[in-house]
Amino acid sequence: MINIKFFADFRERAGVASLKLEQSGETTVASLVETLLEQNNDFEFLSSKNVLIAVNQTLSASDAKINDGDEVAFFPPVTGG
Amino acid sequence: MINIKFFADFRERAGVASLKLEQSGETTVASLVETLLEQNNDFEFLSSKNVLIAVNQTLSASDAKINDGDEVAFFPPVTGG
Amino acid sequence: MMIKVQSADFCVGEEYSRLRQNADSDGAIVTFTGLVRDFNQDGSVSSMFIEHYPGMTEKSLMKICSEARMRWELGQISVIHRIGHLTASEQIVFVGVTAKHRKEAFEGAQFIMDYLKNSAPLWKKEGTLSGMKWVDSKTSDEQALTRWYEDKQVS
Amino acid sequence: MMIKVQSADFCVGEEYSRLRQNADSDGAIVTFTGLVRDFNQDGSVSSMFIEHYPGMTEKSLMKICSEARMRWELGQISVIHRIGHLTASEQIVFVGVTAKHRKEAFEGAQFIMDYLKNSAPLWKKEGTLSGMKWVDSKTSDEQALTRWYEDKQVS
Repeated sequence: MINIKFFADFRERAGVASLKLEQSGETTVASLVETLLEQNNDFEFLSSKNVLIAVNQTLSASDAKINDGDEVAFFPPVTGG
Repeated sequence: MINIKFFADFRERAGVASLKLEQSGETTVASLVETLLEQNNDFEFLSSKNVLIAVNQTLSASDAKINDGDEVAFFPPVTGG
Repeated sequence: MMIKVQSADFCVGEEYSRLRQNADSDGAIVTFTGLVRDFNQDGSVSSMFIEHYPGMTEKSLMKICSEARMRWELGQISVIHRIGHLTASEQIVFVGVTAKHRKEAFEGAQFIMDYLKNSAPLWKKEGTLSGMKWVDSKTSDEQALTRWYEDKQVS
Repeated sequence: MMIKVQSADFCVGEEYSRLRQNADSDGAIVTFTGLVRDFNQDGSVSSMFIEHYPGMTEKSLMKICSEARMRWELGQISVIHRIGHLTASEQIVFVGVTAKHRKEAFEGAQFIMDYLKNSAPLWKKEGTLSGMKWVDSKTSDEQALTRWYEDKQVS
């Protein structure tokens, strides 16, 4: 099971703050995104250029490896401070 | 009359905080220093490299012109802050 | 190192006193405070909502402070970031740094703010005349990072 | 622009509040506070005396602040410098600056401190184990100025 989270604009576009996805064996963020896009058009924003990715709360690239139990978050460029 | 002031280490070396010097007509800080050196050996420190000069409370060079009524101050490099 | 992510306001005077109390032999204390400005690119801002990624925000701020310590000899570091609803002119963020010398304290605080702006998972939604709207990230914030690139990079 | 040269201590919290109150549309407030460190190059410092040039000190600080305003868009500026007897860990100097953006506030405050260190007529005498001794000016303070030379110079 992969725990997926969306924040800010992405949370609103996804219509959910988090969801869980069954996953057996190691995969990558990129193929996780493909799976999500196949499931639902609402995740279209995940193919835009300005998507930040965090795997287990650490900023990561789209080729980052993910395994069962990992937390993967997608969010737009940050605007705090 | 030129009003001369000394600060910090220079005040202690001069043995006075201020003194007045009769002066008719325009002169320069450099020739004022010469006059002081002729008067008293205690002013020897004025020929060192690290002498800052202020004419009427504005940092100035030794060729700065001075006139009757001006205030001329001599002090070592500043160490505030 | 003190990191706080909170909805409550903070008191700069108290934060300064705490830094000073623990400053030991440090001779310099620099504080930065960010306020909700009463305007921005898109018109008047009357209110603001700040969303964050619970857990990761704190982790990210800790990492930024550790990175700052690797670059400069710093004493105390405090970072406070507010979340939730804020109104115009309220305090949003505080960064306080002590160091032996002023250069380190200034640069350390500026570095922390520059990286916080670009890597801490926080998002602003502004209430403008045309409704609530997510704030766009600024290229000037990305540019601000480039001055720190000489050495190494916070991911 | 508020310039104070005084023997009394100051409260950073109050100074910050004053800056914030008048910050209008500014989103950034940077403060710098300098403390008497409890050591220096020549051993333990137990007390300090700061001498100044009455009149010129204020004039010089005003000039430095005006120069900072010519370089950056700054809002409020406060500078306080203490004179007379101070003991270890006491506050010596305060610089507070507000600006629309953080870069201006950081650079403005740092510029004012760098120039104050090099051109404001103030001198420190430290009480060390070997008696009272005038502090030597530091080349690092002169070097700190060079980063501001690109544009123009405060005399």
